[in-house]
Amino acid sequence: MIKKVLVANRGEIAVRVMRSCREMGIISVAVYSEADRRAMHVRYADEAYFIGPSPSSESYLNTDKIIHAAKKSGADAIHPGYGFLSENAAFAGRCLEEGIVFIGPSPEAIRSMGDKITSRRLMTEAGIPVVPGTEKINSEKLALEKAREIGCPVMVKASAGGGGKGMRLVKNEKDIVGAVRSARSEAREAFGDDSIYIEKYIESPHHIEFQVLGDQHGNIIHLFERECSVQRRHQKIVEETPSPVMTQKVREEMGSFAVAAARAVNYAGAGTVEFIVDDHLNYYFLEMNTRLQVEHPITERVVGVDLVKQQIRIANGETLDIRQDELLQFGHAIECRIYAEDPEQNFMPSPGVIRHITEPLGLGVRHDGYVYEGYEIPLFYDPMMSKLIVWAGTRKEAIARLRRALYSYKITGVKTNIRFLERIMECPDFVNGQYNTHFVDKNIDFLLFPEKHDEKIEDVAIIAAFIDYATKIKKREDKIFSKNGKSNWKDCGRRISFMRY
Amino acid sequence: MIKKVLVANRGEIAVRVMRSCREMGIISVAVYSEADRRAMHVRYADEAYFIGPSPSSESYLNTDKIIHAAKKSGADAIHPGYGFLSENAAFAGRCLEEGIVFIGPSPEAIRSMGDKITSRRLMTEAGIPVVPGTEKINSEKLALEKAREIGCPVMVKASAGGGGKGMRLVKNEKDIVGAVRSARSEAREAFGDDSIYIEKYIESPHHIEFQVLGDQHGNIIHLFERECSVQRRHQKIVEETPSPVMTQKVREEMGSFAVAAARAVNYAGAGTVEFIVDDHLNYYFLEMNTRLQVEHPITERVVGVDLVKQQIRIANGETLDIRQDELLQFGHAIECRIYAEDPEQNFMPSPGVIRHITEPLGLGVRHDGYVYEGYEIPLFYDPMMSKLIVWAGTRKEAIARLRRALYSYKITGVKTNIRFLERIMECPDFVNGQYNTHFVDKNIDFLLFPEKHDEKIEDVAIIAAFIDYATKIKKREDKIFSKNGKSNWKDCGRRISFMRY
Amino acid sequence: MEIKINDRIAHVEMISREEDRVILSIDGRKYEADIVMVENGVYSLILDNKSHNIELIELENKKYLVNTYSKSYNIDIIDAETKYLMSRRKDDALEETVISSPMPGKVVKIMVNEGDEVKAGDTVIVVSAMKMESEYKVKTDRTIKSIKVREGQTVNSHQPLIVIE
Amino acid sequence: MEIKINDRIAHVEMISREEDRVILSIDGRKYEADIVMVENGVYSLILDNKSHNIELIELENKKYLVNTYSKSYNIDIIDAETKYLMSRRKDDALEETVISSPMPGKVVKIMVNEGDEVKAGDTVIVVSAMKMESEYKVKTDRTIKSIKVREGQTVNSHQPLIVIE
Repeated sequence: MIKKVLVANRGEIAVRVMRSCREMGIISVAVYSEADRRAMHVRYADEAYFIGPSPSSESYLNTDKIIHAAKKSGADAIHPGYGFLSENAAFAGRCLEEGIVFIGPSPEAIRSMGDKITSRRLMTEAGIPVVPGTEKINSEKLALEKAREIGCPVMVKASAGGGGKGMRLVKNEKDIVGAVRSARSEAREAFGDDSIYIEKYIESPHHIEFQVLGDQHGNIIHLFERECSVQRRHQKIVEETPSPVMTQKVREEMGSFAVAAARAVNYAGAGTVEFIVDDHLNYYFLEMNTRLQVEHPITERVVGVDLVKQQIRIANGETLDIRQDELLQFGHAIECRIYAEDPEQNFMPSPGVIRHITEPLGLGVRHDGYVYEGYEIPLFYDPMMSKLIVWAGTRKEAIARLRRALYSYKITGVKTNIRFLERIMECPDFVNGQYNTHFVDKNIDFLLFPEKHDEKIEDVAIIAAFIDYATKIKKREDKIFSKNGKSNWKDCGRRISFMRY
Repeated sequence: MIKKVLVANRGEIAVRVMRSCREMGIISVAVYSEADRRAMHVRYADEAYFIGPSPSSESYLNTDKIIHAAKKSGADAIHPGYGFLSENAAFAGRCLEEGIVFIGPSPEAIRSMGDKITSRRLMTEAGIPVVPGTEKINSEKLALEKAREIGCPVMVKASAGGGGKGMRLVKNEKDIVGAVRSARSEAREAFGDDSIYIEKYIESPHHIEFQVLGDQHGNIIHLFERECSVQRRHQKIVEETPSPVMTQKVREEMGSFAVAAARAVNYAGAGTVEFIVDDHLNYYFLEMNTRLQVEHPITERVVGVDLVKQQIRIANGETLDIRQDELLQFGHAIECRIYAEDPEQNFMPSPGVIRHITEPLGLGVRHDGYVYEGYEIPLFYDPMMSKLIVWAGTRKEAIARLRRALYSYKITGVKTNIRFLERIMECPDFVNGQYNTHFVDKNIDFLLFPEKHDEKIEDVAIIAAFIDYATKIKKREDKIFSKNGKSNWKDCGRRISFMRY
Repeated sequence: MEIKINDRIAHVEMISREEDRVILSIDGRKYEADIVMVENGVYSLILDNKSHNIELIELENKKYLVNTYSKSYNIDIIDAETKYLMSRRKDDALEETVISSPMPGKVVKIMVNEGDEVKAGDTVIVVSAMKMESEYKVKTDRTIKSIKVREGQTVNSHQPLIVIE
Repeated sequence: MEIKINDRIAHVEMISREEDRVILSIDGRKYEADIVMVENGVYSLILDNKSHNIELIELENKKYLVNTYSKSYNIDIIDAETKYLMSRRKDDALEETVISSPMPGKVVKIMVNEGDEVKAGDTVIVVSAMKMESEYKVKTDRTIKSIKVREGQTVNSHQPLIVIE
């Protein structure tokens, strides 16, 4: 039985994991870098171990230091959170060797799913649909043949590629040869390797993922989908469940495939099977994340399951205590991620000291954060400060609730994307559930330039600043007064107070 | 359609009502007394109207001032919250006369249920079990007869009574005449009226209540029970749903009676039917609260319904959009009330300025509060600061979660009952679900004196105080130093920082 | 130096301090701690790799209310200055006593007049706050020296209400 | 007195102030407001019975960042002293320019040397913060006067990185 868990992470996820540990009576151990002495996970944990300088490579990514802290603290298990070492097969293997439970799947499962080509092959073998595409191609003739087979539009991609180099979108068959030729030439130039491959181009892609849980005894279930298509620069910012485009039939199909995907790698733990889905609900396996996702709370809320506790129970060797047919989606949940960033400056991160926070509270609101007043967000890590998760009986009510929560959520000292998120909740495409991964780009003008010039509100701002200034001036004057023993401010105050009735 | 709601209340409930208004796109109007200019409900509302001096009688209970504010603001409805004017039939009637929607039941329903004798008669007529008892009795012979009929133990109570005067518990029939005699004499002395009545004494009473909703078209449903037996001085402090003693059969019976009770007064709105229940699940109607209860959130959480929105919809004349057979209790919810009070000083209220708050967050936690850092809790009103509501799949997990939430809930500046609540969650009688309204008295030693003397923790406290003191002394010295231009503190700091690796 | 915590007097010595790292001894036990103020009045203390959060409220100079997770403590710093003042004050002790309320409230009733002689257990004043009335009694036979407030008056916590001798 | 809000200059006069009740005029419009500081830097303002919450961050003396519900404003108080200073400063303006980063970060690359002549649009320095790199460019043809930082160095927000002329 796991009695003490070292959380090899920081920020909101470290705190979130420790909360579940506390509920289970498990002692939590934090590790922290130089920059994180004051971080909330260090304060929240039962124990805390310093592991090195601020850059992640010298602390949170340093396997030796983390294993050393685990040994020193007597932790019998390590929870990796998300990011950092969470999908590092070597680290998972190292834990095994050291006799420490890694709260996650086996190194083999991580390795198989971590490699695009292996996972694609495994999925194809398991009968799970993947994005139609080819292996490496070196002939224009073969390319044309394959493109016909797949059907346009297709993407021509450089095998060695990256950063959009050697990539061509082909909408008509007749353009395929020219595209292959120029892609190869560009790839040769850029990477010294002109092999390319062809993949079906999904025009209006949705990013929809399924949560799965598998135990060590071969039981695997899925906990339905999450719609994660609201992204900027491939970074999810709003997620919801159920997906507004999903049907019950497709949900069941995709759920079965998600379970099959996990089964193909003997998956034990919590994982997420990501699909790319087009407007006609054709879906293709994209990848599997072999860890907890940032957006796991919306599933927790709608399904009523604590995923971290499930992870720990599974790591303990326990049998899953939930059956697939017991699960249901109850109501609707939306999460949005609060970043320290400036949407008006191309989402540039805005680190700094948190001056003041007003957290949204009340019915249907969950808030998973880690910053506090006086805390300085370090430069070294992700600028996400918190996640706001709301639940309501219906999607419409959930959107209204999220707007209400965002309205009363204030963080000063750093710039945030809170207003940007509010605009998403007001955006007709989102409200109508008609969006895909192009949502942010398509609606960027709506999302970024909401305000009409409102002189009345400007005047309100002016009044506040003016009064603050005037009060300071007055205080300075009073100080001089009172030194001369001539202040009659108090008497005056009393008189006025009296006059109010 | 209601477009603007004046909330005739303060504190957490005012803010809670306004939150639902905001989600519905309804403008909220706050009213405030002299003491409440800085209160959260004034800050949260869209509009705010000053209504008078701090004592409730001159502000929140002053019908004229509230009606005047409603007229001036153009509010088309008034939500009374709980307490204050919420069960004042005359106020509800006045709203009607003024053409303002009162968000609550009719004046007649309030009046009928507000009067013990009327409501008892109405319930008896409707076939709802009430605590067996008598009308006024003036003869010892009749008293003996009736006591035999009801069966001991019984309570002899003075008709004009109050404060325990003229009250006698009779365990054996043979003591009845003596008890009646002395009760009458005491009643004559105290109230100048020696009439008494006899009621069955419920030995181990549970306080269990049912939430009901009725619309203006005769549809009435119940939303299951709340167990409210954890009380001190007849003040509920912890509530949970489902009740740990309830069975499905009794739940259905009591639910039907609750609906019948509401139907007996043509109830429209949200209301609560309170029952007294003995250890054998015999239950008796106690009273009906014709308003929202403090503890309504646990029902909201388990049933998934926003009760304030339902109140507003009903007041709008809409038909209930929930059918009885659609409702289910999903998981388990517990609420506890956070008071500014000192449990070790007989729960004496502890008003003052809030210095620092750390709110509990995360999975399954709802926090409905209204105080903030720098806020001074006024002397004039209830010392309840907030309500902490947790949900989990099971009762056991909910208790663990509440302990976790209370653990990280910190309020300084005033004394609070947080540690006391934690002890309740650790108390075997509560954990086993074996408690009734005697719980606090029975377990007071356990609840109040938890700590062993722990010198190690004392030393930790000493270190913190000592370092704070030493830092201040050092700063004072540095100031003197730096005035002489001799400080080399910074260089020293740098050197040490460097040496840490 | 001495630090009073509730009824215990602890002897405390700073052995070394380098930034957040302090070494000190309390009643002969040596502690090596890492302590930082993380929020206004809130310290994070790591001691033997255990993480503690401690909240400090300075009631007055050198007097603290200290909240650890499980308990509140009243702590007095007894440095040389305090000791000196304490020794001087000894003579004045017990000469007169002040009745005050631990919390702000409103004076409901004053049961005595100046010059009255009261018996042990007699209630001298009733103060209400937040829906609750508290009666303040004398513990021994005393004489009412002066009454500092009037009925209906709002009073602060620890404000002198009645002086007895 | 004048108050600059973004690009607008507003004329503000206090007409009266009694405790929290103020009457003032802004560009000739008269406002009667009830304003109190409820939290450190947070004001509650009731104006024509509308409730506003305004957060103020004093960036430097007489310069505020003001957050209303919907928008952030930069506000400068232009009192007599400021005016005087502004008039004196005018002559010095535009003589040299400092490139700085609006947020703290790490210098990734410096693309120029002191004395270099750079063209409009040229990148002179790259700074990274929180997983993102930002390139800083010159807007017109300029000469690099001095380089204040080195590659790999951690820099604060608004710290001068490169001075151009």
